[in-house]
This record gives sequence, structure tokens and C-alpha cells, in this order.
Amino acid sequence: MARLADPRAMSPSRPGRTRTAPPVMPPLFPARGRYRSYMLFGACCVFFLLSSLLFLRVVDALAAGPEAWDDLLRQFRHPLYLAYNVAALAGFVFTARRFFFQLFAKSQPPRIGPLPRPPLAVLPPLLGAAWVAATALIFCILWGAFP
Amino acid sequence: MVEVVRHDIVIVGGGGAGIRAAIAAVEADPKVTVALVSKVYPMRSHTVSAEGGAAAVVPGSDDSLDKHAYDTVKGSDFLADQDVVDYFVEQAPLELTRLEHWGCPWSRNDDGSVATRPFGGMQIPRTWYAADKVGFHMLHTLFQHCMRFDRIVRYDEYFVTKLLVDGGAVKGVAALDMREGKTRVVLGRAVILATGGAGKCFPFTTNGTIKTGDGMALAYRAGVGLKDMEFVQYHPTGLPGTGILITEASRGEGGYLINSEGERFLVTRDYGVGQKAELGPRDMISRAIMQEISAGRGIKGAYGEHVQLDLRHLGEAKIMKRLPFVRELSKTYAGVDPVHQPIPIRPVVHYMMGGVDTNVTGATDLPGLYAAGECASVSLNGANRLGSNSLTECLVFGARAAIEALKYARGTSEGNETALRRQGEEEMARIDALRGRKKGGERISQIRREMNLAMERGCGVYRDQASMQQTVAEVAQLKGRYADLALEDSSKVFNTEILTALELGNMLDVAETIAVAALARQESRGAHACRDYPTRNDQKFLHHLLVFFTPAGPRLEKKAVTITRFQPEERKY
Amino acid sequence: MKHLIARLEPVIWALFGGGFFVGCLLMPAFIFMLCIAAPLGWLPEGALSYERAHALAANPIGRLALFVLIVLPFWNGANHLRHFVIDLRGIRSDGVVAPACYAAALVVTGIAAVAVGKL
Amino acid sequence: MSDRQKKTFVITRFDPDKDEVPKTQTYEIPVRPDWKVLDALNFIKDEVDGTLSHRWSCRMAVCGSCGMMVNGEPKLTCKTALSDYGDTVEVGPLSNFPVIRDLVVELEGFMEKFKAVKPWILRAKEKAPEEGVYRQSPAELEAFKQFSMCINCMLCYAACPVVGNEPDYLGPAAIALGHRYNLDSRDEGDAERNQVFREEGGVYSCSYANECSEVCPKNVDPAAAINQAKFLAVVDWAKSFVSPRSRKK
Repeated sequence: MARLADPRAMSPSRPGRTRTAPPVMPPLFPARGRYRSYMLFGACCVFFLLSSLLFLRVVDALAAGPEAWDDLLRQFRHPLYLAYNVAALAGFVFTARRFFFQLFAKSQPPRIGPLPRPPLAVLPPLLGAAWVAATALIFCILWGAFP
Repeated sequence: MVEVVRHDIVIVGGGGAGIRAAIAAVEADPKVTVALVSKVYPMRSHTVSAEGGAAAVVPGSDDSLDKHAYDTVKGSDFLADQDVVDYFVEQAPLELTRLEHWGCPWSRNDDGSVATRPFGGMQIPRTWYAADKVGFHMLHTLFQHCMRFDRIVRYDEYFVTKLLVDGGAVKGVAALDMREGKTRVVLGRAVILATGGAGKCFPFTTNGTIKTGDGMALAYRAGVGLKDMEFVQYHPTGLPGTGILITEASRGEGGYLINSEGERFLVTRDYGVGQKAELGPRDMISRAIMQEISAGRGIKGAYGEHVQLDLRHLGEAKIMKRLPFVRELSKTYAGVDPVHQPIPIRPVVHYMMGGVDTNVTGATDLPGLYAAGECASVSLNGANRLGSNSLTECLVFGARAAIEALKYARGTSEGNETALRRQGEEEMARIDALRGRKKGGERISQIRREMNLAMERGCGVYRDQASMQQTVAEVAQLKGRYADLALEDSSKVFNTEILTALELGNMLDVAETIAVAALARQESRGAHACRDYPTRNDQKFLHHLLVFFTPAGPRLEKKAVTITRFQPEERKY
Repeated sequence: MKHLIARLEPVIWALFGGGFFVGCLLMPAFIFMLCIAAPLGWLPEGALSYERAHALAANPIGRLALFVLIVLPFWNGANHLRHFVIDLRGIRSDGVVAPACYAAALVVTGIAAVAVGKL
Repeated sequence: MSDRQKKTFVITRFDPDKDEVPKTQTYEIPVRPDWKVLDALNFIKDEVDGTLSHRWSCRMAVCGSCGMMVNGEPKLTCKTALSDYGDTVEVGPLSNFPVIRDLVVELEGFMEKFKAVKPWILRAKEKAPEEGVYRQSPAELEAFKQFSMCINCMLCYAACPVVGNEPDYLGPAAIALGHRYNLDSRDEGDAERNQVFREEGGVYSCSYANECSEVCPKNVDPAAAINQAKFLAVVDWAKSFVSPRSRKK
């Protein structure tokens, strides 16, 4: 039996004229079928929260001076940190695939004010190109090649 | 105690004509309230399934009202009332424009004007379209537009079972509220019937299951004549088995009809459609297909023999732009992709030219009762309707009926509520007695199946006296057996079995009028092709036939055709 | 509180959307380089030495980039967490979860502004 | 009949006057290879058990009345081939809806949401029909056409987790419809509708499940509509600060 939905789901503001059986959630929700991928997508919010805090630490260490910075990089070598970061990387890539490459293009309105949207067919390649460019830029900067 | 609600106008049926009427009524008078009583949620109404388009002269084009009128009259085999046709063609462009203003997504030309396509029996492309989902877009536009008026009070999933008459005038309806299983009384000073056709009397039809001739039966039992019932339109291109409609627009856009030899028989053989070939009127093309099949040039399939509709030469791009729904339907329901394969098709019952007898104002002979749309016979379509006239007809005469009903309502009383309530209570008792009734042993589906077969046999594309006689007898016998119907479901809430039983009763009444009228018309005209009388006989039959209910059986009456500008001539294309 | 959040929904959504953008477009590269490649010593010597890293971070573009990299993903995560909890538990706990999520996001925004300012 | 094969149907039954909660009932019937799920239901109704209640009409996937859960997925039963399923097929009422009876669900809640988005053309000044049609280029038509194809079959509501969890949520079909009018070049009501979209239960309740678009039998892609509407509603909201007057159009 599927989980019950909110008892007011899809009910009229005045109750119907006869007794009804309460609404149930879709039978596969949340653990199976396509919902699993959706719930995984939702769970990835943890990486957004934690990685954001991690970057706060990075800034903090940079502000605190060279010892703190070196100390932080040393901490990052700890297997737990590494494991988290590998998982976070996977999470962000998963989110990017689901949101950025699958949903983002079609979420663009046909025009925003006077600006027309580029044809839908070219948007995913454009997004892909933007992603590659941004990633390459960050790689170069952090690699020390630029600036 | 039966519950009673009161409005100014009661509209039965929430399809194209019903909603248009409701909007017309509330727009015309800032005070009236309208009850829109429908047995399904209005967006489910069968207007939704119309595909090809709606006809109206495009203002400023090289078309003219006269040409549209002439095409319609000629298409009707001169049985259309020409005053009605004149009013129709004049109002048609305004109505379609109004719908455009309400948001209907008509397909467009590059300059932003409304695009038109050719249609069967029309000299000039004057069929406005929204790809091949015209009925769908029109119905949803109308329904969405009607939501803005709080004075249109909807009674969704209420099945009207009786017209309530007091002092010789209709004052409301009794309706079965499906949700609660209770009969209620909806009173109004005028009632408009807009319940659609009765294609479900037949086994193979493009019609949805809701099209059971309810409005026709209601009016018939209230003593109003049903007119031109013998004229049943067969649509040439339905899918065998399911009867699903493949729009005439597929021919309008250039599709071919081919037989088992791959031959375009409408071009190579003489079926009276001349140069028009696939764009001939529906009655002629349906007959041509049946002749091809009886000449042994049909293709055998799981559901009998058929011919094919070939769209391959149109190419994928055009099919996707103009006929995407045809492609979807063919793939889903026939397993063929029209881009690569021809579609199997055969003539299937599509439309009832006949219906509740009304004049040009939509009024019946019973004061307070109006009708519009397919359930009415305003005599626009005569013996054969031209494709794409009916959607426009719903709008033109839906609006007209509402205006006239409003005028009438202003000058009439509300009726005696006690008497009307009593009628409602009687009706309630009748319906309650039917629920879960164990008497007799007849199954709904059995009687329905036998009725379907009888109608197919006697009132098909080609008819003959002997089989029509047999059908009349069979339907009469089925009506007797209907009284012994056994029902299993005694519950109240959403009891669809009782609904099907009541619908079957309506269909049997309508089926009987069709068969009786067909038998009486001893000629061939429009959709009525009688093998014993293969030609039109203007001397004896240039008139409408009305069928009236009497306890002893249907009674026939003649009614003159209004002929003004266009004198009858041989119908050739 | 509920109504305040409802009124601010467009802003929150904008931040949420921005967070997705940053998270999807920039985060993978940063995490890989800074949190995986650098500690494992895959980067060239000195590429992320304190001096270079500080120089990169402390210039105005660097500060802005870091601020965005912290704040937007957090708003995204906060909003997404709220919806995730609704998926798991229904709307009934939203009266607590939503204010908590957004309050945390506000706090992080404030801290990030200070931290970036101190660079 | 030799071309018939037996299949078992497990159908949810509920009569509010008799049953406390929905139960299931099993029917084994002979089916034809080309049947849809709806054909089997009609066979059961006609020949086996007249007490079964379900809605249907056009049986050509355009009236939108026969949406049900088939093996846990929302489907238009008239369009769902039995041959895609094994020997046992489960049919139930749409998820996320209160159930009136058997396979019949409550639609009134939807009708309220439907009306809330003002799905009609709003204009400061309307043209008389005598003045002719509005010009609309094929490109302008294309901009909203896809979102006008919704048949209100409710499959998207049955699939969306937010619908089941947030009762105030307008939901996919209603938002897609409102968005359709916002994108229509003839319409001027976007400020009004965006207001509705920004309210509680509006577009921002959507959490990107994308299920509505997965199950839509008409390729309306409501998820696209909702997320476009989110963007436009933000833009509209921001504009209302820049020039408060522009909100009244």
C-alpha cells in the first residue's frame, strides 16, 4: 500500500458531497522507479550545504594566514575529507546532469522581454560548451597556468 | 424530498453548442444565471474529438457568403432550409472570429492571418483549423472562457432524465446527480438542449461513448418531433474496429484513397465526385468505398474489409505540421505510421443530420424548449452535412438559441413549483426503482449489441426496404426486452450502470426513429442511399420527415423545406 | 512567518536557481582542484601556495567569486532541503523546517560577507 | 475465440456506502491482442461485473477522462496497450486524488485550481468580432501552442510528488495552462496571473521532479511551463519594483 498523501490533496475547498477514500501518494514514491533518481537529486542538497560551508572554511583559512592554509590542505588529505569530496563531486555532477543539462534548456521562456531564446535544439550544446569553458578556466587558474 | 434549484436558463449538454449558448446568455443579460447541466465534465464533451476544422468565409478573401451557402445547400442534397443556411453563413465568420478573440489557437498564415484548408464539397478553402485538433481547441477555448462567468453555474456529471413541462411549456429538467445518486430538479424558464448526436446506436462509430442521443430522446418523449432522422452520416475514413476518426483534413491536405490494387479509385472510376476526387462530399465517398469493397477490391483485415488512406506522398514535415494527431492515432490504434504506410480505413457512423426539430431560432414547437448543435436539426445539413460545417453550427445556433431563449424567458412565468417538484419526485421514484433492479434477465450489453447490429444491417451506407423493415421490427422488439433489464449495481454513488441503462433507453428510442424514417423515405438522397429506390425523387420526397412519439409507436409527418435562392438540381461534382 | 516566506518566494527561488547555476557550472571544477587534486599533490608545485591562493582570492573578482561560491549553493541547499523534507514528511513540518533553513542561509550569508571582507 | 488470451486484472474497488477503505478485486478475462486497458475494463463492466465504475468517453486519447494507475503508473487507459503488460495488470484510481468510487476520482479540487489561473484571454480592451481577427504570426503561435495541448487528463497530478504533499499547489496542468495564456500574443493578463503564480502553492512549490512531463500523454511538457513561469514571475516581480505602474496593464 502506498503512503497516504496529504488528506487535503486535490480536494475541493468545500468537501465533496459524498465520502471519499483519502488520496494516496504515487505507489512507487519515494523509493522506486524514476522517483529514486528524483529523491537522490533532492538528497544532493546536502552537498550544496556542506561544500558551501567547506568553502567558508577555505576563505577563513586564507584570511587567517599561511599556517592555517597549509593546515587546511593537510586536513583535506584525511581519508574522510577525501571521501566526502569525491562523493560531493559525484553529487554535483549528478545534479548538473539532471538539472543543468536536462531541465535547464526547456525551462527557458521563448522570450524575456525583447530577447528571444535561441532555438531549443542549440541550447544543450551551448550549455555543454559553457560548462567545458568554465571548468577549463578554473582548471587553468588553479593549475597556476593563468593568470 | 427532491432538491430544487432555480436559474433563468437551463442548458443541457456542455459541448460546443452548450457552452456557446451559456456564454451568449450571460453576455446578453447582466443579470441572468445559467445552469449548464452536463453528464460529463464539459471538457470531456465529444466536440473535443472533432479534428478537421470549422467552416466560415474569410472576410476579404475571394470567397463569398453565396458560395458557402450554395455549397451547403448542394451538399445537403437540397434538403437544407435555405433561410437557415443564409443565417448560418452570415454568422459563421463572426463566430469563428469571436473564438479567435477568446484565444483559440487557429493555425496561421505567414502574415498572421487565419489559415484555411480545403474540405470535402467546398469549392474554396474556407475551413479554419488548428492543426488537426480543431474540436479540441474550440471546446477548451470555450470552456476556459466560460470559467470567467460566475453566473454560469455548472452541474457536472448530472444526467438529465426528463424535461419538466408545466402548463404546456418546459420549465426545467429532472437530473440524476451521478455523484450522490440522487435525482434533483433544475428549474429554468427556458431549456436548451445541446446534447450532441447518437452515433452510439451503431456498432462502428467515430463517436465517444457519451453520444447516446439523450437530448433527442428527451424531446421526443416530451412530444417534440425528430426531423430528418434517416440521414446518418458515414465518415469515409474511420479506423476499422475502433471506428476512430481519421480527419477529412487528411484528404484536404492531399491524401489519396486507394484500393487493394493501389488504385486511386475516386479518380479512375466514376463515383460522381468528378474533379473533386478525394474532396468529394462524405456520402459519395463512403458509397464509393463500399462499392470498391463489394467489387472485391477491398483489403481483408481483422475487422472486415477496408481500403486505405495514403498520406506518404505528403512527407513527414507536412504530416507533422498539419496532421500530427492523425499520425498519433494511426500509430497507436492501427499500428501504422502514415509517413511510411497507408492507413486502413472504412466508412463509420459519424454524425446525425437529424435531430430535434427546430426553426432558425433554435426553438422547437414546445414552448420554452430550444435545441442546438448535433442534437438539433435546424435544417442546416439537410440530407448530408459538409465536413467542417458542424463545429461552426454549434457556435452559430448555440448563440442564437440562447438569445431567443432569453427573449422567451423574459416574457414567461416561472411555472408552478409544486407541480414541477411533484414531477421531479415521480422521476426520482422511477430512477430509484431502476437501480439494482433484479427483475427480468436482460443484460444491458446484450441489448445494446443487438441494437447496434440491427442498425448496421438496416441503416448502413446502403439500405434496402427488406432489411430496414427487419430493423424496425428488431428495434421494437428490443424495446420490449428493455423493460426486462436486470441491473446488478444497487449502490448510489457514481453508479454508472444505471447511467448506461438510461442511455440505452434513449438510444433505443432514437434508433427506432432512425429506422422508421429511413423506411419511409423511398428514394435516395444525400446520406440515405436506398437500393430499391436508387434516385432522388423531388416530386414525392422534397420534404423533411418528422417522427413523433405516440404510445402506440412512432408517427410520421411531413414538413416542407424552405427553398429560396437555390432550386434543386442534379447533385454532381 | 509563513506569509513572509510565501511573499519572498521569488527571491528565494532566484537564489536557489543561482545556486544551481553555480553548483553545476563551477563547483565540480573547484572541488576537484581544491579539495581532491591539491591535497593529493597532483597540482604543480606552488600553484596553490598560500601567497598565490591569497592573491587570487583577495582581488575583487576573487572575493566576489568566493562569496558567490559560498552563498548561492547554500541558499540552494537550504531551499532544496526544505522541499526534500516535504517529500519525505509532507507539508506538516514545513512551518518549522522552512524558517530554519532560510535562517541558516541568512546566517551563512552574513558570515560569508564578513569572511570575504577580512581577506 | 482462438485469438484470445487470458489475463488477470487486479482492480481497486471502493463503494463509500459499503467499504471503509478501498480493496482490490481480481478478474480473469479473455483479451484480444490489440486491446487497450480500457477495452478490458469495458469488457468486465459489460460482461462480468456491472458494478464496476470508471469514466471514459472518446477512446481516442483526447477527451482525457480515462486516466488511471496501471501497474503503478498513471496512464490513459484508452491508449495503453495490454500487450505491453504481463499476465497480471493492476488498475487503480489516480494517485493523489480522493476517490469517489472504484476508479473514479474527485475532480472538483482540480477545477478550482484550473479556474485560479484565469485561463482566458485578459485584455484591457476587447475587439468586436466585426473588426476581424488579431494578427498572430506562426512563430507567436508556436510560442504557446505546445502548452495549449493539455487534455486535463490529470496524469501529471497523479505523478507529481508535490501535489500529494502540498495541497495548495496549483499543479502542472493548471500552471501550464496559465503559462499558455501568458505566452499568447493576444493576452495582456500576465501580471495578474504571475501574481497567482507567486502566491503560496504557486510555481515555486515545484521541486523539479519532472514527473508531469514524463507521464504526459500529449507531450505538453508541463515541467517546462512551470519552470518558465518561475522565471517570468520573478522577472515580473522585479519589474514591479522598478516601475510599479507596469503591473497594471
